[in-house]
Amino acid sequence: MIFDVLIPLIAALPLAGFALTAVVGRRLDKEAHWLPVGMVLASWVLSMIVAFSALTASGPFADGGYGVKLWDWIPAGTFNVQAGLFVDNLTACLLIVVTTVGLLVHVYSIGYMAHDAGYWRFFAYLNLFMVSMLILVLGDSFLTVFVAWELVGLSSYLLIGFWYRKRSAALAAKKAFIVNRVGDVGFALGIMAIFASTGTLDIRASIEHLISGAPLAVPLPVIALLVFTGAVGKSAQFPLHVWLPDAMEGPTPVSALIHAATMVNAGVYLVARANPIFGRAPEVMVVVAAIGIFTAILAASIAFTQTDIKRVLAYSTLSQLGYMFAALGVGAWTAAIFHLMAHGFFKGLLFLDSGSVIHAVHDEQDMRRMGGLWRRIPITYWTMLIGAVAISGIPPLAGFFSKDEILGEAFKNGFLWVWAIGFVVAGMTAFYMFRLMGLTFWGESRVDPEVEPKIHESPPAMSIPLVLLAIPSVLLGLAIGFPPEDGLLHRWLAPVFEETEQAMGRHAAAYQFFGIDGVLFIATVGIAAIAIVVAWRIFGVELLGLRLRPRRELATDATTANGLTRFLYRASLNKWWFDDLNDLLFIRIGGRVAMFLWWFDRTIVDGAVNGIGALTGDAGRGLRRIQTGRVQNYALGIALGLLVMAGSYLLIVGR
Amino acid sequence: MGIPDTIPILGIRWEDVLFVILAATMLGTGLLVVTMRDIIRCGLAMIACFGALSGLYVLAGAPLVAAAEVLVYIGAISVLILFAIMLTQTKSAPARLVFQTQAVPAAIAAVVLAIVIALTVSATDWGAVGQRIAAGSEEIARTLFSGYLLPFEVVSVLLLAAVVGGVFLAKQERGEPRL
Amino acid sequence: MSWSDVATIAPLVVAVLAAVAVLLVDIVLPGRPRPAIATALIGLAVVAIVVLLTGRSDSQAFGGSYTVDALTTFLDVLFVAIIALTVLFAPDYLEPRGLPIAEFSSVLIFALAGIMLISAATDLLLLFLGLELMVLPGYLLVGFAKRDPYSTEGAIKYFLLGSFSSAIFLFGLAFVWGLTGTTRADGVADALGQMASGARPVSAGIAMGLAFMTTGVAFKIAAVPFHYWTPDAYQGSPTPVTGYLSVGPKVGAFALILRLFVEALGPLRADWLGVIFVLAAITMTLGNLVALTQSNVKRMLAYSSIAHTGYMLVGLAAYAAGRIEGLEGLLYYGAAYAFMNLGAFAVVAALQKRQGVTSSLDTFAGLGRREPILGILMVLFLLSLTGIPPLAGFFAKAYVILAAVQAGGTVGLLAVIAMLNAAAAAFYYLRVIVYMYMREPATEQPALEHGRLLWSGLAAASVLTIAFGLLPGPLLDTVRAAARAIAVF
Amino acid sequence: MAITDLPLVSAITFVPLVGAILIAFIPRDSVGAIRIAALVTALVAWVLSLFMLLGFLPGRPGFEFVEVAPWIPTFGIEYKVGVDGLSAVLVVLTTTLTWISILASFSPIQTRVKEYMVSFLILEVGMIGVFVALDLFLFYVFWEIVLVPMYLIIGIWGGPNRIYATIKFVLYTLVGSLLMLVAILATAFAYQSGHGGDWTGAFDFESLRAFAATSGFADTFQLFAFGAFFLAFAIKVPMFPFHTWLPDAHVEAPTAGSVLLAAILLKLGAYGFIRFAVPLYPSAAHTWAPLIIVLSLIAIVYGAIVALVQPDLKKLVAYSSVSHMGFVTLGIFVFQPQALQGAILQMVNHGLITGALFLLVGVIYERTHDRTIAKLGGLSAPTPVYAAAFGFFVFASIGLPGLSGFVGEFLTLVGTFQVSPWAAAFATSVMIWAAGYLLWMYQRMFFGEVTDFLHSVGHHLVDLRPIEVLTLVPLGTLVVVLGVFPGLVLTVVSGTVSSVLASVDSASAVNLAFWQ
Amino acid sequence: MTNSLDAYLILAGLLFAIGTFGFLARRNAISMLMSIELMLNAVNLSIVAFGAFIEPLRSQGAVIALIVMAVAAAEATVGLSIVIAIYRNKRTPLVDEYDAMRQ
Repeated sequence: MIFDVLIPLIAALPLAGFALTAVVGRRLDKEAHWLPVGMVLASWVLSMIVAFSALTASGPFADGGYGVKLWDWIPAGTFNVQAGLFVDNLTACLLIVVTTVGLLVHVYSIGYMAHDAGYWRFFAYLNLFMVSMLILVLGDSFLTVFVAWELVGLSSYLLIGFWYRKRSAALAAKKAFIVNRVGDVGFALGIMAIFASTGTLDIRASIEHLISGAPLAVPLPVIALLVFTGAVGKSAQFPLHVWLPDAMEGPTPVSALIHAATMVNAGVYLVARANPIFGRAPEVMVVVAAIGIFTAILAASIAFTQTDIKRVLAYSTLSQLGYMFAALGVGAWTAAIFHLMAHGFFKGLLFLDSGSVIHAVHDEQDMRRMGGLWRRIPITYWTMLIGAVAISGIPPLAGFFSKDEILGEAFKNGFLWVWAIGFVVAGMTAFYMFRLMGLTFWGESRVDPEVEPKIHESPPAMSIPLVLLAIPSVLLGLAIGFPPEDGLLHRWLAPVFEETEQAMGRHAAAYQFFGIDGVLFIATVGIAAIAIVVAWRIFGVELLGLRLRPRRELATDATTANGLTRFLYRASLNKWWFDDLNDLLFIRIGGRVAMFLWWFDRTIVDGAVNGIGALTGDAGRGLRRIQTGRVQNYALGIALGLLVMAGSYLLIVGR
Repeated sequence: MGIPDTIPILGIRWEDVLFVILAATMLGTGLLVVTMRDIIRCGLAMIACFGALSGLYVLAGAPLVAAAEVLVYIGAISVLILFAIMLTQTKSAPARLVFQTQAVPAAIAAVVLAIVIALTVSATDWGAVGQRIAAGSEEIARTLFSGYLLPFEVVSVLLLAAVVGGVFLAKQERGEPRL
Repeated sequence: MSWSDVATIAPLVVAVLAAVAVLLVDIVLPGRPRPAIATALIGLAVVAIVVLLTGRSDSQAFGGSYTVDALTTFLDVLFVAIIALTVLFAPDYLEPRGLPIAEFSSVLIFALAGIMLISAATDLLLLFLGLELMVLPGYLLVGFAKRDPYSTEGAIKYFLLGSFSSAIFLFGLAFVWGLTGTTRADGVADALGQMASGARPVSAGIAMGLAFMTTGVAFKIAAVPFHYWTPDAYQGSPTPVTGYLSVGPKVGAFALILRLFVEALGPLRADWLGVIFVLAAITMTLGNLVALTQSNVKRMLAYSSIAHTGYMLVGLAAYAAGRIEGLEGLLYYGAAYAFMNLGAFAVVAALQKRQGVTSSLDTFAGLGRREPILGILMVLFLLSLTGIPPLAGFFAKAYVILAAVQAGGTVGLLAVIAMLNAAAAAFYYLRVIVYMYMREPATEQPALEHGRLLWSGLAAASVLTIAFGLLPGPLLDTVRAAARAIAVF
Repeated sequence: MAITDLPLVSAITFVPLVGAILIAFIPRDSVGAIRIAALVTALVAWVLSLFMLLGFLPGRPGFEFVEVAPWIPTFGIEYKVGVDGLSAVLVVLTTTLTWISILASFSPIQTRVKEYMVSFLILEVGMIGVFVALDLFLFYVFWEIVLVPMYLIIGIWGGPNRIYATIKFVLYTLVGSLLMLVAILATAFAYQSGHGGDWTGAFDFESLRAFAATSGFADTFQLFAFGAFFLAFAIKVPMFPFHTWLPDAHVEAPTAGSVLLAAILLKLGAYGFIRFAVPLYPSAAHTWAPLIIVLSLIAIVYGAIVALVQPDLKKLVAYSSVSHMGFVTLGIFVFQPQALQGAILQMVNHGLITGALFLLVGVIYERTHDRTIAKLGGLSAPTPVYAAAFGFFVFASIGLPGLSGFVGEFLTLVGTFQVSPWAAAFATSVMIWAAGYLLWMYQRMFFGEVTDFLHSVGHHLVDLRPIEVLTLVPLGTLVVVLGVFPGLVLTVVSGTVSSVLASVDSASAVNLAFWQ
Repeated sequence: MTNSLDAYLILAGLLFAIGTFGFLARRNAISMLMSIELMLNAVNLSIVAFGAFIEPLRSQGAVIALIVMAVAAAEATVGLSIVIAIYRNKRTPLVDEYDAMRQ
């Protein structure tokens, strides 16, 4: 069977790329990109073949997917985990996003990283990430997924900390890894719970067992909650969202690939993958929805005031991921995956654009030192504008279809509160995106005068991927999401989610444009449009030839106002003080606890040991004093001993 | 044998009187030995003590032992000790304290020891206690050379070893200060 | 007295003759060490041969007051070996100090006669005489370096306290004799057996006699609280004498215990068990605790020897509680201890070949580098003393512990106490190794030339120390036979 | 003649002794010859052990390559050695790390090379002996033999405070092991009493196990005997709160000493639990298990948290050992097949990973003569290969899947989860702590700008030398191989696992109800 | 009455105690030696007394007493030689000044 080779090759090729580059990359120097990029390209081709076969349900995929078993990984008696890969339609969708964005980011990096000393290292890491991410979506057992889960964490760590000399980068890398680990603990426990309940870790087999109604060692909601914890960590949802903005310390292609388009979606993928479990744990679904939508509004509120271009995008990513979880929580499985794919493309695009901007202004990331760039870097500008429109949810771009579907299903599935918050967030999204556009591309230039003359458009290696990414950002929605709720994607994913949706008893009515769906449509688009206009008013966005003098004072008013406005402004600026809270909890208090335990170890535990030793020595020193050196003292001792001895014997004998 | 067994008026047996006198002498001189300041007088008191002791041996019906006591202790050991006293007598020595600082505890210990022994002795049934019987020299000799031949020979080896070592230790090496 | 009597005591006679012969050789060839040493060693060899010949069959002499059995033979061979090793170790120490080897050897062999007498005596009076014959040469040997104030100080302390304890012992002996009516061990045992079985009353006098005798014996084996003489006498003695003193009179005194307590006083086992238990516990504990604080190796080993007394007493206690393994363990311990301890002191003595070298720990600094072979040997002996397998000290310790465990109950507690002690003891033994290998000396000194006798003695001691641990079989069989000879159940 | 007729186990055990004796006769100035001889000896033992592993039939619960010879027949003590899966794996681990350690000592050890190499080879004898001894007395002999060379290695070639550390190590270990001796003797005696006073087989592990299986040992007796064994093994492992000798010993020990201390010596205790304590005293093992599990959990988290604030690299790794070994004891005493297999795998992994970490610490110490983390920084730039190697083993230690550390820990946790989810949850939290202290250390060492201190080291600060790479590559390879194919170990030890668990009757699993 | 075994034994005990006191309390080495002689004589007295009053011990008593005397003589010889040797070194017979070795 050809797929027995193809599927493993998808992951194996980047692995080979990583291994070879790691060994010989240093010698290849500036040519180091050929091997990794080639491998990813090959991998992309294979992925496309596999995805096409799967989505068309041709060949071996006819029966809902096809799996390959590689070897007995952990043969520990009843605990027998096989290393195996499995492709179904969900995996295929993810494969498309991962390999496509991955390939384009690889290409983009050729230009972006061209002058970096660690050129070969960067490509080695990127390939490592590709391997990990591909295994994550391909893995056929929870443990395999967990392996990849950790490996993407490792790649993320390596890439965030790529510029290790920067202390902030090193700290951010560590923070990302550790915060992720918090979630991983939950995921790991979830896997243990699954094994304890089902005796297997094969995803399909264990899920089948879990939903069969057989008695379980661990209640289903608990398992779902534990698995969700893992997703929360990896997808940076509240309260484990703190690592993602810091992760922007990594090179921008990394932010695009890992922290926007692929890895952070792993949580969404995991929940979607485990949809039968979640579907039977409605209480957990509410938690998922709540955390998702809360993260969405929280992140959006922070994005309002950030001045670092990448951070705005990072918070935007958080917010959009929140949308996805909200979708999962309300049972809009397909919509979540839809948004995942769309977001993967347009957020990848936005990040690469921001990288292009940063490149152009010589590694400046502060938007207060940009402005008026649109004429200088037109490709970047236009592609980024496409991305911004897409994310704002303006039809007919990709973001509109997915977002509209999420909000629509939330409303129709009875999660009015989710819809309401999501609705507000939609407006906020459009606002902060156009704030970004305004500050970056329009108005007068605030660029450092020294840099000003050197601003230039990026090389083709960078600009071509931008263009290529802009295409799906525009067309994806129309291609697979239209007509609403009955697009291609819905048909693809129906085998994956159908059963759960039936179990949840939600038979969505047909899409009624001239009904509730139409109203929601208008509302969503409307608030986005209003937000864009407001941003335009404040930040001088020039849109479709309309130009307005920026009224930045409206923004500055907020910073100087009193009362609630001021509080909100400060909260947004300080990211709702989460970093300070963590600092207090983990660095100051946690550090004190650790120091205390160390003190305890030295003084009490070891002190007891040394104390016994010292006590022994003291006893010896005390006892040696009876050796006075004088015979008569000795004799008296003997005489007293004799008397005691006599007394003892008299007592013993007289007994 | 004209002397009666008892003192006429008091009705106390002569032997008892003698015993008491000898015992008192022995204990008294013994105490002097351990308490007197002048060590030479201590030595002399010890000779007196041993004399009284040999008297007691006679009373106990062991004249041979009594004779040996006089010969060995008074004749040999005491003289040896007196010689040693002379040899080691420094001019400054007598002014010093006789007793250790622990004389009082020592006294208490000794008294307790004496009491314990006395109580034990009186609490013990010594079995077939008969009247005093004097053992004849001939009998002693027979015992010595039959049952106690080996001990007798060992004693000679012991004395030989003591003499060999004692001579080595006490003899003056060349270049050593005279005593 | 018959010829068979003479034949039975032949080893004793030969030993005395050997002692006299050494003196005579010295008179004929004055001031020449070699002939004296040769005579002594040949004499000891003859003694050993005669012991083995006599020991081929059990016999008694002098009306049962002198017994040759497996125990006698085992102890005699052991003692001859101890004395022979001491003679081998002595010249390197004595000659530079101008001390005569002839008198030394002669007096030593007189002591051997005393110990051999103890090992064979089944008569209280003979036991006392053997004891005196063993310790009197000991007093002299401690003071043998008569111009050394430490040596004479040690001697007078040892002598005064020793005589004191002898008097105490004798007083107890008199009481027991008076109450049992005989000095023969079997007779005493019979009489006490009747008392133990209730046929005759156990009187206060017996208690007093036991108390006085236990005190006397406890003094000789250096059990706490009668150990005071040990550190001072050991430290003051010329080092080869210390080595001898730490094993000869100690194991000799244990032989006395075997003949006196195990044989004669055996029926009162239950009575002296408690006392031995307490003595064992406090002896090993005090010995080890104080040894921890010593900075003088000889003094440290003195305290260590006190501790080893405690371990041996554990075996005795186990025996008293009804396990013959206790006795076997005690004997095994004695043999193992003898060679490892002699070896350790021999190394100290070898270092002191250069006059003025003290036995403080600093002397050992850098020894491992300066004299590698001596260093390795010292490590071997110290590890054996610590009880690290597979060396003699380990198996010996395991043996007495096994006995205590078998005895169970309260005596089993002794096993735990002993092991905790052994752990503490490791500190001071290992500290010597610290000095030898992990500290550098203040002043670098050249290596010394050591005599061939010393090397051969060390070789013998180390081989036995290893052999008794690695291949305990032969010695094991011997001590089992020896224990069976006297154990009564 | 079949392969099993050869005295292969004895050969593996005593080849290093022969080598040590031969080295003793090489003149002390021929340092090169001494080093080569030691390395060759260790390699011979290694090859023999690999041969044994290949010839070993996996999955069978019994002992293979058994050799018996009477030793002290009076007490039924025999020279009896043999291997089962567990022993075989650990013997190979020992021989592997020994030659690596010897190779790693070539450059750092310049004084008293002869004594050093002899000590190392004798240490190897003791370690292998412990793993192959099937007679309790013989086991104890080897157990104690291990102490002496390690005492010398730390004491002679160690750091400034080496004497304190080495004496603490020896005394602490002795306290436990001497009480274990009492328990061994008592066990043998109990067997002898149970067999009409016949000592035959009283020290033989197999006959004792059979006797224990028939409930030969009284419950009360088991409690005390197990207690003594527990103390000895807990100190060796070391379990909280008996662990404080470990940081001191590690800090002072020379690099190779640390390697063997962490990689093998700590395993002796865990091996003792699996081989002796649990099968011989099954009822006591059940009684003691809750306490041991709690101590293990404390060790896991406590060790990790204390490691967070260690200023000294070696201390940090030492405390991480406490934490990691906590998994081993946890895995043993939940009496679950996965957990026990995980514990054994964890033993191997910890040996490889921590051994490698100590080698790596030794590399920087050799160059800078300092291990204070605060003084290091930015090492990635001047020494990239070193940084990569260090990073690799740091992530292995964190338990990154794909590397060996993960599988052992995860299996342990899975087994634990089935007994007590709360215990498993508590232990799993170490995933966070471990990442915390290791990554923080890694960040401080390798990221940021090169510190002034390192600048002052100047040209001594070179990247890994070929010989150092040579010591690390086998370990790294094994870490990857065992991460991807842990079955290599798991199948070999499965026989041991089933026989051990059969003896404790895991069906009546530990009663942890009081805290569930 | 007084002339009984008990009386002799108590007398011996008292002499023994006196000797013990002397040994414990006196500073001069020779005084201590004399005290020991007193103790040995006390033992001898008890031995003779046993021999005198207990029939089976009749002849043994004297023999043992004689042998003990000889032992005492040997001890005295050794003791005095040691005293002389140490006097050469320390120039004092007072034992409480012999405390170079302690603890």
